[in-house]
Amino acid sequence: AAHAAAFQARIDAEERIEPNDWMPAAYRKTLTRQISQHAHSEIVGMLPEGNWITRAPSLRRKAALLAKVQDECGHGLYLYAAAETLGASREELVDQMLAGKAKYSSIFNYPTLTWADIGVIGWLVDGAAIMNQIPLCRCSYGPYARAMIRVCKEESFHQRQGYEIMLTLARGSDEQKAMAQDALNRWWWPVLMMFGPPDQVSQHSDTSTKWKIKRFSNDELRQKFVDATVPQAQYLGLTIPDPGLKQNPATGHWEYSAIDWEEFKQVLAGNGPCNRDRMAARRKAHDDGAWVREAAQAYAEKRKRRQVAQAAE
Amino acid sequence: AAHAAAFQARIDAEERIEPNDWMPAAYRKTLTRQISQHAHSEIVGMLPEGNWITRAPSLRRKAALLAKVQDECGHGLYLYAAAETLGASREELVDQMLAGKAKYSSIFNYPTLTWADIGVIGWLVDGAAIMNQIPLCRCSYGPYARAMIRVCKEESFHQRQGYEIMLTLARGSDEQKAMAQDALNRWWWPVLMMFGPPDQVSQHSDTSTKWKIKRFSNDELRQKFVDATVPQAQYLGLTIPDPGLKQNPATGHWEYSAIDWEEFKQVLAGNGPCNRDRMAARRKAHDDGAWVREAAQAYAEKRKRRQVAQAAE
Amino acid sequence: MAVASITVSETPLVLYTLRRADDALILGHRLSEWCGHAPILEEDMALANMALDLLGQARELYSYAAEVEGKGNDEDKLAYLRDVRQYRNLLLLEQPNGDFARTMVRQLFYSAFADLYWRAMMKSSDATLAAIAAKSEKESDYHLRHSSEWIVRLGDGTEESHARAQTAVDDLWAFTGEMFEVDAGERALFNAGIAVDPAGLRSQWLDTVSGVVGEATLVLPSNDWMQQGGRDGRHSEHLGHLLSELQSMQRTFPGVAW
Amino acid sequence: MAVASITVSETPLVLYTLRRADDALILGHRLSEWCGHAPILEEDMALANMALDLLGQARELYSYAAEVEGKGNDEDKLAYLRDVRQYRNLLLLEQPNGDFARTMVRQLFYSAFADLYWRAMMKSSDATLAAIAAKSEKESDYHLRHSSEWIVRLGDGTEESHARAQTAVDDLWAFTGEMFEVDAGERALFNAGIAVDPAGLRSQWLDTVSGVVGEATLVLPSNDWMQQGGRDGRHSEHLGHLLSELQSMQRTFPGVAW
Repeated sequence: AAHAAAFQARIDAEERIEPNDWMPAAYRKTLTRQISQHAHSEIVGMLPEGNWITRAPSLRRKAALLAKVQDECGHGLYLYAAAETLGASREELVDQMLAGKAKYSSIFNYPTLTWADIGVIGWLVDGAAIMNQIPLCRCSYGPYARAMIRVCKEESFHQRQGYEIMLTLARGSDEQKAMAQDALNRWWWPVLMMFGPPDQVSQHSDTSTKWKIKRFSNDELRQKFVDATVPQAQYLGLTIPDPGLKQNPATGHWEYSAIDWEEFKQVLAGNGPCNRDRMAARRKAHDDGAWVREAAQAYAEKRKRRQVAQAAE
Repeated sequence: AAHAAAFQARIDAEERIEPNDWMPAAYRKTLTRQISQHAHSEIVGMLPEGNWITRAPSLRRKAALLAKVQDECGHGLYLYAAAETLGASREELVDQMLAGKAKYSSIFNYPTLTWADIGVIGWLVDGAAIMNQIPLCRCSYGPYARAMIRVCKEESFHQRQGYEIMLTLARGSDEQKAMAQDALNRWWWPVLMMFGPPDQVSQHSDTSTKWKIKRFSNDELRQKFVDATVPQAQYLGLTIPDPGLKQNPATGHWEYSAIDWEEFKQVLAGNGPCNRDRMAARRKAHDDGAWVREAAQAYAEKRKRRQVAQAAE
Repeated sequence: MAVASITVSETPLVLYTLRRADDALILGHRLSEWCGHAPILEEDMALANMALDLLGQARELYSYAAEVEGKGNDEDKLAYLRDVRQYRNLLLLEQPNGDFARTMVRQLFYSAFADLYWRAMMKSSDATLAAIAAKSEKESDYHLRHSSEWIVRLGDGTEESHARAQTAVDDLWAFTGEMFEVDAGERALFNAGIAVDPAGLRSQWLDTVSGVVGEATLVLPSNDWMQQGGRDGRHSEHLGHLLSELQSMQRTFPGVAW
Repeated sequence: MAVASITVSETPLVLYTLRRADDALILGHRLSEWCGHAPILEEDMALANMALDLLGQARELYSYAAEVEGKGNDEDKLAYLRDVRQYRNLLLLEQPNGDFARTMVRQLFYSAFADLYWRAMMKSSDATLAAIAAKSEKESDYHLRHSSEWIVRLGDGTEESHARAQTAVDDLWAFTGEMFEVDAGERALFNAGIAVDPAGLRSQWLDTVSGVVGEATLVLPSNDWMQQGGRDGRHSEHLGHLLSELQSMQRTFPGVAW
């Protein structure tokens, strides 16, 4: 109890908690879940964009997309490393995900159907991720906060790249414009859902707020995102697919229509357009790679034995 | 010896030998080898053309190509059935091929690089095959002769289709014409090699001729093919890639330059452009299909046991 | 700047016909991918047969769609010059072949529907569709028998084949609901006697499929969530790759005859 | 009728540069196919790294080829608007990824060559090629080390990994001879000090490769027959499929900026 009070006092004083510091079991558990879900999201998130690497329409875009997806893999690696500081192994966390017991961001259960989806993912999905993640750079847990600083820096580069793809399409041929608008139409609502359920029904938020893991509510972040995005869409000459969208003259906020939370629940429950494909792809990579991992381990052990034998001579 | 003399007398009298008739062991062996090689060729021959089914440039061509490749599979099936009348099982023959112990026609070790290759294969490869096979319709072994009648009928349909593809290309855009000429350039010499080594060095021919399995020499058939093909190429406006090609005013035959038999030997020895790919594709189909064949057999056995059990009730 | 994809004036009848044409082409294309790679030669023949039937249906349906549209399109333009968002096939049919069990389960689910559907469509007031239906029904009947026989063999075969068949059933089940969905445009065609309401075929379809699956000692999933989108061009990621192959020649060499 | 593929005025230097550009693009493309599907996340990173290096090389080489040609082509036209017969890459590099062992053996065979080649090319009298060489050599050195380490791990790992690595060595060996072949046009460039004769690199290449393969407890095949054709556009059937995917967007939407 004294531990707990001292811990909360450090949190309240905006001190960073480090791996070897005492922390409540629930704090450790919450963070392990959140960081590993975040890591899984980065890794599963490689798939929808990876789907266009082989078909990117110019060499410059191809290189940029490949580098971006590689960055996501890197984010996954830092985040697993951050989760490991809490005592969970990467292997165990990955196994949970492959067994369907751990979640990843539902947004990656939507398909990338055209090249414009790559633009929209950079612009909106990364944009929403940054909105969610900037406050995490001040998260009370040190390794997570530091990982997020690095992640956010790269994400904003990706976000600008995505917006630039959209700009090129929006200033391109009629077909390119239509492709951009179509992608926006398909992604808009799923992106708004990325901020999570509305505040009245959101779980975990109370303790996460107390522990300074979470600093803004879902609805606050969502509103911030909409307010930032509407002028960008206007600049592109694209129409946000929400006929009810309007600016409140008093607050300046852009008010949006009701979100279809039933769709969110379904996708979360495994019933999204690509849930099965995403899990199948990750499982296949894991299963097909088993013999490689085994070989690397066998070789490392042989080598160690040989070194021991040599040292004994 | 009396058997042998009677047998040869029947051959000489142009009688057909049937499966239950007495025949010399060497006759049986020669025919089994020839018919099964022919069957293997039909099956491996599905691959180069199959490579373009998913990319055929019109729905009509797609359907025709798929039907053609299906016909080849059918030819393989009749031919294996004909070989089975000689006492060899299809499974055993296929295993020999997959083990690399039985040959198939070397022409299928060349790749199909463009759509024009589909035209050339129909026009020239099927054309050469027909030239080889028409005399086999009068082969002394009944089941083989009857299979060849059916095969030849379908092959000449394929040959006309192939020629019609070439005609369309030859009358098409500059790019199409160039594509047709390029395909002819790449296939011409390998097609001439389909008739086998020159007569001076050809094996098997003596007994095969005596037994009326083979009725014309390799060089005779090759000449016949060249004489038939040159005017067709001229009509298409394509140039046969042999600067030495010229008509002998005395005989009327088209005389062609020396063939590079070293290439033929290499391809036959496994060193052709696609030997590895062809074998890998057939082995993969075989291995991937093992569980299906096992399931079908297991089901058939279960069903039989159940019927026996029911009958016993 | 060259024109990329054609535009299609999707009146209800054009759209209706196009959706069925896309179904036939995409499934036919998938089946044709097996050619030369099937588990036994007899299946190389059978899969090619089914693919040819479906390609034939696609050609007649595209030609009719082009005729009804009357804007100078033809079967090849409709097949080769529409992009992924313009394709209208059922999601079920674009799913990759996977192993032989998956291909056969896909075939069972679709043929059990197509057979009922085309039988009903033989009474269409549209003479062309009725004629296409008569031919297609016969073909679907064979496809249904062939795939049913295989599902029974695989389900009631070995442990491995049973597991593979059950996985295929589980994975593809969510795509079956889309066959019975309709939109307002289609509803108008029912009223005109041109088309039939697939909702009325559902219980019979379920009887057929349950019978086969049961005989195969397999079970249908209890999850009732059904995925949709294909009829409006919201596809899986698989279709784009299929089309980049299917259309590569026409896209690379635009406007020439083959 | 729209123009399909561009034509390239293949002077010796243009052709020479284009061949190396195609090598880099095609191998980079193959490596990029692994993205999201590698055996461990660290390899997702490493394979993407190598792919990015190669794409970077390809872009510089294409740009230089376009500049030397001086006919208004650019890196994207050269990459996206030439057909399979116009591509000039080594056959080795278009071979499908296969399993991880095959990908790494392909990488070893090529990088062991590329590292020597680019080092020699740093002395090219052509300043642009020399500059590209300096950067490419550093990259190839890393690719060689990375693939060598894996070949040793796989060869000297488990029974399964050993067998897979040996199969890959056996299957890809016949494609290695092409790296050392030259034609008359290239020979003229050696004499001008622009290019280097790869034949002179062969024994050193063999030393490197034999060393790695030996340490990996693998053996090099004794079959000396070597396959050729890539430099003249006579490819395997694999390249056409790769290009139909690589080029699908540029072919579908000709002439627009992305």
